[in-house]
Amino acid sequence: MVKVKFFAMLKIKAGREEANLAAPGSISLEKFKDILKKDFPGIAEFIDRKSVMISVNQEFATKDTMIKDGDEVALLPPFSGG
Amino acid sequence: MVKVKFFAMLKIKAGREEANLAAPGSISLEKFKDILKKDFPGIAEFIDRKSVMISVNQEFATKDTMIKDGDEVALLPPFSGG
Amino acid sequence: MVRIQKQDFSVTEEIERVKRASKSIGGVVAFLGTARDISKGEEIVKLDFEHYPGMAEKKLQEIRERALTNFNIIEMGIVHRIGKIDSGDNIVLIVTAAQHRNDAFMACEWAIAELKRIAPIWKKETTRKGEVWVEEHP
Amino acid sequence: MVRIQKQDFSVTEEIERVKRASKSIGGVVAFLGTARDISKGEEIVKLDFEHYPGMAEKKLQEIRERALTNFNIIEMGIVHRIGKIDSGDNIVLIVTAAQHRNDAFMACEWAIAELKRIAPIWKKETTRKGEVWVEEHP
Repeated sequence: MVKVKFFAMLKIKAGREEANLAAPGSISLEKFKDILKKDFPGIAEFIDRKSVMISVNQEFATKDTMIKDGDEVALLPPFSGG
Repeated sequence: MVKVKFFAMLKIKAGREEANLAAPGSISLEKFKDILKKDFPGIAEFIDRKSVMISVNQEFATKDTMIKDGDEVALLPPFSGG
Repeated sequence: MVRIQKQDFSVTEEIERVKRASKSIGGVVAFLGTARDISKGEEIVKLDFEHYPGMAEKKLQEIRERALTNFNIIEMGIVHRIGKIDSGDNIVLIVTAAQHRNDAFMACEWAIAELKRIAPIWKKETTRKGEVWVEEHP
Repeated sequence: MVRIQKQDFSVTEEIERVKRASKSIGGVVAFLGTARDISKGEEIVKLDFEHYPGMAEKKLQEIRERALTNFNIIEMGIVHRIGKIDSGDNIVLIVTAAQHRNDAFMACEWAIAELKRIAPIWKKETTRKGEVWVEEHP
């Protein structure tokens, strides 16, 4: 299972803080986004936004990042700390 | 009389904090410096230094500043506050 | 030297903590972010900050380490508050200490900009019109 | 908002004093100058600061007024200590407050440079070799 975390505005839009998704082996970030969009249609448009970042195991993911069983993925809307 | 104040290193070199000098009417800064150098030969070389500033009534003097009876003149060695 | 916490902090104490690093410190620069009462013309009733526990602390630590590597500073401390914050209250503090002031100024300015860029922390503003998650650093 | 005094000051209290000027303050920058233990390779036993009473306060006030005119800041406070100061202790504090941090940083950097340039304040360093009036800003 892959743990998915939602923060701030996306937590409200998704209606939840966390979800556990089955990941078929090791998959690309793009493929994982497709699964997310299907499972959470309410936030599909946000997942595609450039301003929404994705972290894998608490590091910013790039398009080369692979996601596998046991990973922690988070959807990060634009930051507004400081 | 013109009150002359000495600070920091110049206070040590002059051996005093203050002096009262008779000023003949209204005189230029240059003329006043000449009087000072004569009255305080121990600090004559400092009075000519560009790094030593002179204030008249607590404002920086320029070569156009005139000094007259009742003024407060100070010899200011390079600042080192902050 | 890097913390995220609900409770307020004392600027004096945070500066003392940083100063303890060395007696060669001659210049300390502190940036303190505070809650303004107005945002885009709307009166702010309160702010709420949320963070990604673990990752946010890690990113602040990363900012401190990169600052110590890239600037001629002796120490850096960062504290960011989360939870409810009233108008006028402290939000974030960055303290940099160096032998010479220019290095402390440069590192402090860089660090607060970098914090806004990479730290997973979010601000919710409550005005009379309702609540909104701020998106000022897209 | 501008003081010269023998006793130490509290950074927190000075920042609070400046923050009281307005609830629109979003960024506060503080520069704190502290007494280093080493100067040009010599261990410093103590520092002694002397000022020109009246003129020094006037020049600090002038710096504050020019900063309020020339930078987009809301308030500025300056405190400079005089008399004996031990290694590690506070010497000077400049606090600037603005709606936005960049203005606060710029005004603070300018103010400490200007203070060193125009405020009639002198530092005497005591090392094991003796006492010397410092001439670092000729």
